[in-house]
Amino acid sequence: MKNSFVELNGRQRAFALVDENSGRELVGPEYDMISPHLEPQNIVPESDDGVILVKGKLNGKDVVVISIEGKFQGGGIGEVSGAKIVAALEEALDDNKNGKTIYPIIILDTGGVRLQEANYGLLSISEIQNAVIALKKYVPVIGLVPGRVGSFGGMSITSAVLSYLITTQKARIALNGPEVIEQEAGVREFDSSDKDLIWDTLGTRQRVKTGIADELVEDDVETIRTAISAAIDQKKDAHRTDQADFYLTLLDKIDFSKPLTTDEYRKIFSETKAEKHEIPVTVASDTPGDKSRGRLWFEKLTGIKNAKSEYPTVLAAEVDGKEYIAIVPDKHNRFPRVRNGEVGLQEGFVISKIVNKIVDEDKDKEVKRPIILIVDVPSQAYGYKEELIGIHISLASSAAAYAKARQAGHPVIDFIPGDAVSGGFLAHGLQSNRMIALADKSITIQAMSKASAARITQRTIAELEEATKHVPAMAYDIFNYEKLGALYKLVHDVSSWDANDDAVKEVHDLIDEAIASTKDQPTDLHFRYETPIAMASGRKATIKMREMVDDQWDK
Amino acid sequence: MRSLWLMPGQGGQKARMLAEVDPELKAQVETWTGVKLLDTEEGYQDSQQIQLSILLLQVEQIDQLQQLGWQPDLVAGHSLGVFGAAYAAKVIGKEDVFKLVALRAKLMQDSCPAGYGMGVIVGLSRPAVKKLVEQVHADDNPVYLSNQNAEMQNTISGKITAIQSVLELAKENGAAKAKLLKVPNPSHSPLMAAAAKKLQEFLQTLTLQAPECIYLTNFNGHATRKLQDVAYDLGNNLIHPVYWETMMQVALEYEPTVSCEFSPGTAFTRLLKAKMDQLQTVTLETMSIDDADFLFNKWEKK
Amino acid sequence: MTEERNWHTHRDAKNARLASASSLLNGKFAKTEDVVKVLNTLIKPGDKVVLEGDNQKQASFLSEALTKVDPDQVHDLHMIMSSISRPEHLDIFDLGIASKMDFSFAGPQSTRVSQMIADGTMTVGDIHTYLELFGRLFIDLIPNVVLVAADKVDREGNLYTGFNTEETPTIVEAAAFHDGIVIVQANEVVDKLPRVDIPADWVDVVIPADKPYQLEPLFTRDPQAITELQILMGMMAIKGIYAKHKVQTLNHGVGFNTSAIELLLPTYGEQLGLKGKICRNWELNPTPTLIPAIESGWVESIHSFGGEVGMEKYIAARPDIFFVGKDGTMRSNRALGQVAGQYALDMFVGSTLQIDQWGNSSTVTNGRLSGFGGAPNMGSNPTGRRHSTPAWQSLKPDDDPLAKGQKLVVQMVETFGANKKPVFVDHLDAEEVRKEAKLANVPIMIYSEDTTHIVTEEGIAYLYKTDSMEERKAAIEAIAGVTPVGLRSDPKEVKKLREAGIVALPEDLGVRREDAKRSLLAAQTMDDLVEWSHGLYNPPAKFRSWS
Amino acid sequence: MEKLHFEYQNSEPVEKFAHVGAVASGDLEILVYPADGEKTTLDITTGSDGFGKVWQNVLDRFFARYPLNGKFIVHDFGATPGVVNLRLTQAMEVLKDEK
Repeated sequence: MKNSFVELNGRQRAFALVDENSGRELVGPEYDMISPHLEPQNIVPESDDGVILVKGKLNGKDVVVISIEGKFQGGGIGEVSGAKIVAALEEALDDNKNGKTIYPIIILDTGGVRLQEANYGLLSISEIQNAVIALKKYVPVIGLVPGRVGSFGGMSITSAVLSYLITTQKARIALNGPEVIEQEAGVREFDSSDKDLIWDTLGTRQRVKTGIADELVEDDVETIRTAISAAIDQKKDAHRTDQADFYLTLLDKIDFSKPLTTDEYRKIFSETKAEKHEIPVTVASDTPGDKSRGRLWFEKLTGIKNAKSEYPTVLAAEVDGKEYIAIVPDKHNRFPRVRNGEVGLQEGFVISKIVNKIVDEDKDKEVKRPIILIVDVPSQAYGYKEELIGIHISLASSAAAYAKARQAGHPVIDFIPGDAVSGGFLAHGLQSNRMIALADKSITIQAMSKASAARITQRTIAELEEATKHVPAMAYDIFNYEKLGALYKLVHDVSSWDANDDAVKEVHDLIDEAIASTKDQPTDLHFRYETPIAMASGRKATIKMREMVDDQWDK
Repeated sequence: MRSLWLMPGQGGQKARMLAEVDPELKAQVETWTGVKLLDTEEGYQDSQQIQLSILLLQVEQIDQLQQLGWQPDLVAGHSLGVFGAAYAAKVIGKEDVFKLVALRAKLMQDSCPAGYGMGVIVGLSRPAVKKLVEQVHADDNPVYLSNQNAEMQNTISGKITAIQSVLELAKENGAAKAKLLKVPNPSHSPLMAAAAKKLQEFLQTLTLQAPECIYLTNFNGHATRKLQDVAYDLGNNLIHPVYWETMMQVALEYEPTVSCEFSPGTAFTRLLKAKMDQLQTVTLETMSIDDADFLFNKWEKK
Repeated sequence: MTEERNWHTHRDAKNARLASASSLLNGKFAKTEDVVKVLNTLIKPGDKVVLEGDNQKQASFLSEALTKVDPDQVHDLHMIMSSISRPEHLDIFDLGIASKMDFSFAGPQSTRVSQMIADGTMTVGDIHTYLELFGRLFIDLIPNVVLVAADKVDREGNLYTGFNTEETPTIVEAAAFHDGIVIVQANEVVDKLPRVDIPADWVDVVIPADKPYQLEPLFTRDPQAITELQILMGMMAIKGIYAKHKVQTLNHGVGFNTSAIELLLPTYGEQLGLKGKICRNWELNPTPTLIPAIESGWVESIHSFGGEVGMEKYIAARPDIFFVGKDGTMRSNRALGQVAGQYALDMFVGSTLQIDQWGNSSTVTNGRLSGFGGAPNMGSNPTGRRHSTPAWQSLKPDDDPLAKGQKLVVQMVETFGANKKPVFVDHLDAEEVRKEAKLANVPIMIYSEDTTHIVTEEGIAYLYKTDSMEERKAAIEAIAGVTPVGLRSDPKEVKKLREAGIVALPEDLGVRREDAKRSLLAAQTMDDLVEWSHGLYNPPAKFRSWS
Repeated sequence: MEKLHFEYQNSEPVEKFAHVGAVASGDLEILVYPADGEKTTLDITTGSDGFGKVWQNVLDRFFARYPLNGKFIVHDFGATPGVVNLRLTQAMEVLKDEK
């Protein structure tokens, strides 16, 4: 008889993966490290905040299992749970750097960002991705998506940066949940009540055939242990974020104005062979592009008038030894879901190629080129085809490229004159080591639109707005965002739509200052915990959790 | 496909909810009723504004769906919602229904003595609430058991002092929630008899047709195809409890496969889905008519 | 000398009716499109009509047609139905076609039934148990017309009812041998039947149906929905009742509590070494959750009241266990099943919506007159029975030389049901319903005197061991949680009852609550059941799991 | 959400930490520590408002049968009284096992 893994709760799952009596839980429930952000929103917390860390052995090898409890708040990542994961991964990284091999295993049963702590969730998830990417230089980082919840949202982007993804047929993997797509793009785009359609599209039986997960195993504890063990032993790596040419080739073949069934897509996928794509640099032109804050500032900062690119939504050019990258709207784009500047299928792959090329070119240089991200992303693209193909791989590709660039020593600096929302922000912005933002009321910075967030958390928009008043992490404006402590600078005398000469000069100076500030500094994302605001209030719970994991790591 | 159309009553109104309503229809309603529809927060302090605006929303949605060829097999309206339900069942014409509701709202406003209202009790069964109401009710301090919204959610109507006594008792007896509602009338109780009488008189002057589908009555929670039952419901639901829970039980016994909740709100769909998860649901509050049409077509094929 | 009495008026009347319909008939066969005309002609005002509404199978083509007959011609029918299942079963009352009803079960239509009784649209003869109703078809409710459903019919009119035979032969027999008219809707007309379930000789009219009769999978429970509380109760029941009394022959009611037990037999039961010692012979619908126990060798035989959608192939492949014809399909029979259920079993285990302070239980709640079907047959002690099985004997008082044993009748309930409503109440809603519907009897499903055990998440009350009503009440209070009834429980009294073995908590039984986990279920999903059945079980669409 | 606090005088001291359950829909988690002082204390955070009386009843009944003297922290996500009692008695079992 099978011994179901899926039936187990998060803690049981973590202990089920390690050899009998070898497991030790870190920062367990007895510490009652609840999220400080839930009770103020009238939500019942959990003593482990939905993440369980167990150090132990798997077939004799040292492992740390990070298990997300899907039953608590849909497995959403908040500040405390996120910090717990990041801390464990960074401890494992240190061990591996010091020659103590330990293999991280992540059990993903998660809806992604915990919407009640949205901006913390986004920060944490980018920090998790950063740590995973750093770890992969030493050990494979194995992911397991056992199911019921599956893997959604920002954590699906994380799933794409993992070395190898094992799953059962009880799971679904997607960036945007069906309800969110229905809310954002309408029921005709994706009918969230049509279970056949949803499982055919997002279910793992489809996903392993189309490169989104690597191995489908039976829901049985021993089978899963064996599969993970084999993946570790054989150092399996799907290189999922290194497939830009393959996906750009595949995307060239698909007509986005026509329907596409899951079967048809499987066929296209299996027949596609990667062709090399060159990404030409952005040039000046005579015709103005569609207006956006991102385009405005790209053109002003680079001096390129009416900037025009082969891939019209991605502007990228090197000026004065700095690479500027922006994602912009394109009213007539052949991908209908990115026409307002959303980050879609093509954008992430294109950016990853641009950034990887820079890293490659500077590989042997002492001083690495700074990369400046101009951030104005209203969201990721919400669409059926986006999910079918796996938009999260695209977003993961650019996030991974930025992270690798930073880790290689490139200053990666955000300049935020526009919106910074959700998966768009994870793909283009959150892997930076310094963020400069304009103190402009027009900026929205969040994980999900209010309508969708209300639907998913089963609150009214009025209730949601009430919650944002008390909890900075829930807020939608840059002023509250500043309270989290992640910003390098909030610029008060420049406004988003007014890029006058003085303003441009000021921003240039700030960027240079930010670049200089990275000199001889760690290439990780710790800056965010170390600002005065972060230490005094914004990341207090994060810092506390990091200390506790550190205390308990070696015992 | 067997469809159940649900028409909510007051409560979900909000400013600018008429923003996308056909201006011609709106103007026509204003002409018929002599009431200028403000569609503002201040406007919705007024019962006539609320009732006519909600009806307008529902009538437009009904017209649009019916023009696309969709007809209900069952209709159910909650309180004010009965008028939309009767209109959807082709019992009453468009002009008449607006005039009738304008009068109803006015009568309710006029019959609004200070110190009367409604309360809601969650977590006690209807017989349990009934016992508490009987303990408190007196001729000079009247309170009645009114709407049955769900099995464990009932309202009471009457004098505020009496309502408050019942709410206190309810809390002592383990109610999860017991609070006063922001309603200025003791609706759905015998205290509305005078208003109901005048409404009834006006109804006599209208030409009504037998319903073309099954109509679920507020006043006793029955399914009917008889004109007299519908007419009675339109004229008298003010003096009777709305037996919503019973209406929904009965509706489900007709084995609908699809429900469609008209604006405003989505609460009834949630309650219904909890009873029968196989039901396919549409909520026009969150979906366009085109979306509804798309889904109906898809479900009809199955 | 008086004129000699005509002793065959019924036969004459039947012949006259059939003659008047002759233009619509070709032999026994009528055309699908003539169904309303046939009914209009053959049914007369005031007739006693059995319309086949079973638990699962519905003569839906005929019931829909019956709503379309002319109420001026056909009215005041006295309907006799074991189950009121479809809206049109009641529409005929709204339309004035029928006026009186004798029935057993009305679960799917219970609100409208209550309303129709209250407003006089329907008068009720009686609310019967299945056996009473079947019995009275041969005593004083002899039908004039019966409307039944068959899977297949051959050219002569022989019927194949196969897997879903249920009560069709019983109904047909009551009419066929007392000059009633037997009208059959058939899914399919064939040259050769797999087997004959009902001979053509008993059948008067056959009408091919426009679509197959409605069939509901009523006894399928998705293991995914079984909770830890149900598992705990199942563990207690297995150890504290099944094993303690060495129960061999039994029936399970429909519900997640008993599904949990079925899925615990191959795991927890096995751990306790009970295989072969308990639960060998069953009267039971073919519930999919029993598949793991069957496959693990727990079950010797199962006789079934009816079929269950999706179980056809599995059953055909297990003729040692089920009652299967030479053709390979099961034959179900509700009447014989109920006889067995009432008379031949050691134990009945069921569930209910309310239990009162004395231990009476009912599923009738305010506004819903559901009736009970077979539970009162199986959940009652047949006092005439004299049986020697260990379970029966174990309930025999030791102090009386003439004492006899008793059937185990077990109610399993959580102390609070859906909506956090208490299951244990001082007075059943049924008492109120009796007044409103002016019924002769309070609609109690299982009487206190027949109830030998109650299991809740708190523990087991061994009611058969109590000496007085006071003690019985105290035993119920001890396991009734924080319901109004349970709150009266006195801790000192509980201690005494535990010492006397009248009440057992999990620790008294050696059941660890920590072990009550879903991983203890032999199957946790529908897919697991399919796997246990070696792919032979084919779950109906509404139970399809996407994961 | 509602926060409830209860105190009891109980006789059987809790000697170590125990944890059962999860904050899942219809479920709860219970953390039990040795008592801080003389009294047994319970701090309950519950997602279902208005059930204070029911909690009192469940706890009265539980402690009458199992008079554990400890410090209890409860995070409840809408569990029925039956599930609450299951988790309380499971915590009791875990504590007794370890003795």
